[in-house]
Amino acid sequence: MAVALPFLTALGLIILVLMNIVFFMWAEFKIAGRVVDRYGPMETGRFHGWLQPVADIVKFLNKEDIVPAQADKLVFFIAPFVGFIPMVMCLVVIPYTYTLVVRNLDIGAFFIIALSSFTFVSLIMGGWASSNKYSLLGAFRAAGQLLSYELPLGLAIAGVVMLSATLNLSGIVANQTVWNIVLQPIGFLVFMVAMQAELQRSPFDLAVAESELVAGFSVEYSGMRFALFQLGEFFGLWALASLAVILFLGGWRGPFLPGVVWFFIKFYAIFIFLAFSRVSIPRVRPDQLMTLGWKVLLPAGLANIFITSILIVTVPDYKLPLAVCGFVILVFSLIFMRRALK
Amino acid sequence: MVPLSYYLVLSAIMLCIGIYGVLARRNAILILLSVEIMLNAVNINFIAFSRFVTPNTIVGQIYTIFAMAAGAAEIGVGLAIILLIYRGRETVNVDEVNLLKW
Amino acid sequence: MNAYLINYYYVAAFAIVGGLFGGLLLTVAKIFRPNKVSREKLLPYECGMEPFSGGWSQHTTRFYVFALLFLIFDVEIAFLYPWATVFRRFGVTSLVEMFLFIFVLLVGLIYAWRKGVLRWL
Amino acid sequence: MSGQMVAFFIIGFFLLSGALYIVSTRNIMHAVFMHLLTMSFVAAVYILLYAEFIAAMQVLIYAGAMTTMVIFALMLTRTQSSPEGMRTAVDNQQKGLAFLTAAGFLAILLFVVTREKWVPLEGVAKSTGSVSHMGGIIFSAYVLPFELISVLLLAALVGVVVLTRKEN
Repeated sequence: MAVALPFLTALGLIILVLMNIVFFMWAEFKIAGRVVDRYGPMETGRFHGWLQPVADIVKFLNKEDIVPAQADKLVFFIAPFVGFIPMVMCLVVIPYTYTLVVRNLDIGAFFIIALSSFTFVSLIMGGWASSNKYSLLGAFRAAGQLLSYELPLGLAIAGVVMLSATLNLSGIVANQTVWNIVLQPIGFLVFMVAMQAELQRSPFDLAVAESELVAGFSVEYSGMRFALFQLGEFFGLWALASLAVILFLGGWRGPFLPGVVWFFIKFYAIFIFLAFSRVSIPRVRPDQLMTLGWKVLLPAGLANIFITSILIVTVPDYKLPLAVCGFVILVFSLIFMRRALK
Repeated sequence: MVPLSYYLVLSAIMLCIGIYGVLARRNAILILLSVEIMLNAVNINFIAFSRFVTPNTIVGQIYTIFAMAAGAAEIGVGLAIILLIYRGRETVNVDEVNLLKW
Repeated sequence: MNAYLINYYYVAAFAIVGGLFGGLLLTVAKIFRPNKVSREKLLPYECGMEPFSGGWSQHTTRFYVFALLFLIFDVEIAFLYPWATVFRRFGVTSLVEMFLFIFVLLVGLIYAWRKGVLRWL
Repeated sequence: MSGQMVAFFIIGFFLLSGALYIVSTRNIMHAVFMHLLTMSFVAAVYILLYAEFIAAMQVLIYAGAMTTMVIFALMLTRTQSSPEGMRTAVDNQQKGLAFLTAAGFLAILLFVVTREKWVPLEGVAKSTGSVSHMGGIIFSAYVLPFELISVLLLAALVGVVVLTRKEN
């Protein structure tokens, strides 16, 4: 039993997350619909189209799976797995409450950052194996984007790690008497922007851009293989949104309600933010993408580390100055960002 | 518990695979990949010794971190040199780059 | 087994189950989906036109420079995490050490910036 | 056989077959993708050796970043990595000689490794390589190498920018 338990845990957790993902898909349709003043899906399943995601899954299931004749069959087959499996592994470290966590690894946050670096190789594998020059080009642009934004993500996490002096995610939550969003406003902003770019969601989906281009690296992918790529992205969304809650919003901390409820309230707040930003911000241009990543977010992340470390070391009661400093600099950097992205 | 000599044998085999690759390949990028294999064999050795010989000062782990950083610089410059050769001579095969050979 | 090894036993189990789960999805899809291949379907998709000049395209060196910048700052981040967990213990000294490190790398970033490799075309 | 032993043999098998594949395949892109998997299995070996931070670093730097960089470099060359160049040979003519050298070297190494009695210098392990333990050592005893690494990385970056710049 002890030998099989991890496997059962894994299966159970994957299925739970999948059920949530089905809900995400529906909620995203509905939010997007409401924001652009439409209904979203209404027909499938009578009540507000609640069966629409199920219909989508059925569609994925019985869609013909075409592998181009010239494709490298083996790499074509492996690529979605290389994107999917690391994201599943991320589920191990995420603590929902102090006790409700699969395993509490010492390197928690770094574990997720390290595993997410598999994603861009999986994109390149998919794009190259398709033997289609457009998918290769799309894969390159997507990989360039992902690796540009992984750095700000890591720097934002480093700011939080400095406050809590541990990489362990439960430890980070336990140290947050004040939510880190107050102490690390710059870090939070950097994290949220970099997270959307990492997940290739709409202001940053220019490498996929399904409405303009032919879907970037996944041109040749169809049916369930394509769905597996998507699933990897959704599991990544799960991991990174949970990470945002744990690092910046105090994890399961909150009055009255049990911890796990608080966790998911915050989690869905992040999700709704992502869904709103997806439909309300226009897609960035490639040059803006690189400018934002390398010339705004990376220096901002480094500046955040400078300020945080100097204040922690020199000022004994650093919390108030840190919050004030961070907020002031945030306002200035927002003004600068507007200028840089012109 | 796996004894130290097992790890050493593993890394020895890996190192020799790398040596074979370096000697038998003519594509410069594949040679670099073989060098990477050798480098990682060395790193496994460092960490195995750090675990079994000096477990409390973890010197081997620290050395591995520095070796990784140096490896990053190495492969970056190595690939840039290969790109430069390719731009001048339209090849990345080391046996065709024989300007300094007589 | 101690807690450390159990941790990574779980990680391995998640990797295996993730792989099997993906395989299961593909197998289930294989049962349901139609399979009518034709020559046109198996061609690379280039918006309905006949594909030309193979599935290969060359790229600018810009991608490579970005990858190298990423690698270098990745190393920096890997040093940043151990530093972030201990810098209080060493006080100002460790601040100077790390700032020097970051500063040297920032010089590189600024150099690349001035040379125009961070510009997108 | 204990669980660790089983894990070691499984990891070792995949690691060595991955390495063999890299040095023997004719398809460069396959070699690079296999590099990703091999480096991940090296990280698994590190985990067995209680060096979890190094393992994560291995995945981040070797598996993720380096593989991407090698692929980006490969895409700039149009030789054996492109479909039309796939037919030219990737090995030279001295394969037999290379094999002999590697085998001889392996024999020497195995002789040394199996003959030697390895004695622990510090007694039984008390600590594993936790992140803060490691940080404490790097930022007290190894500050100079740490700063030199930054200079090395700077040199690499400047070198690459100079080398890949277009002359115009």
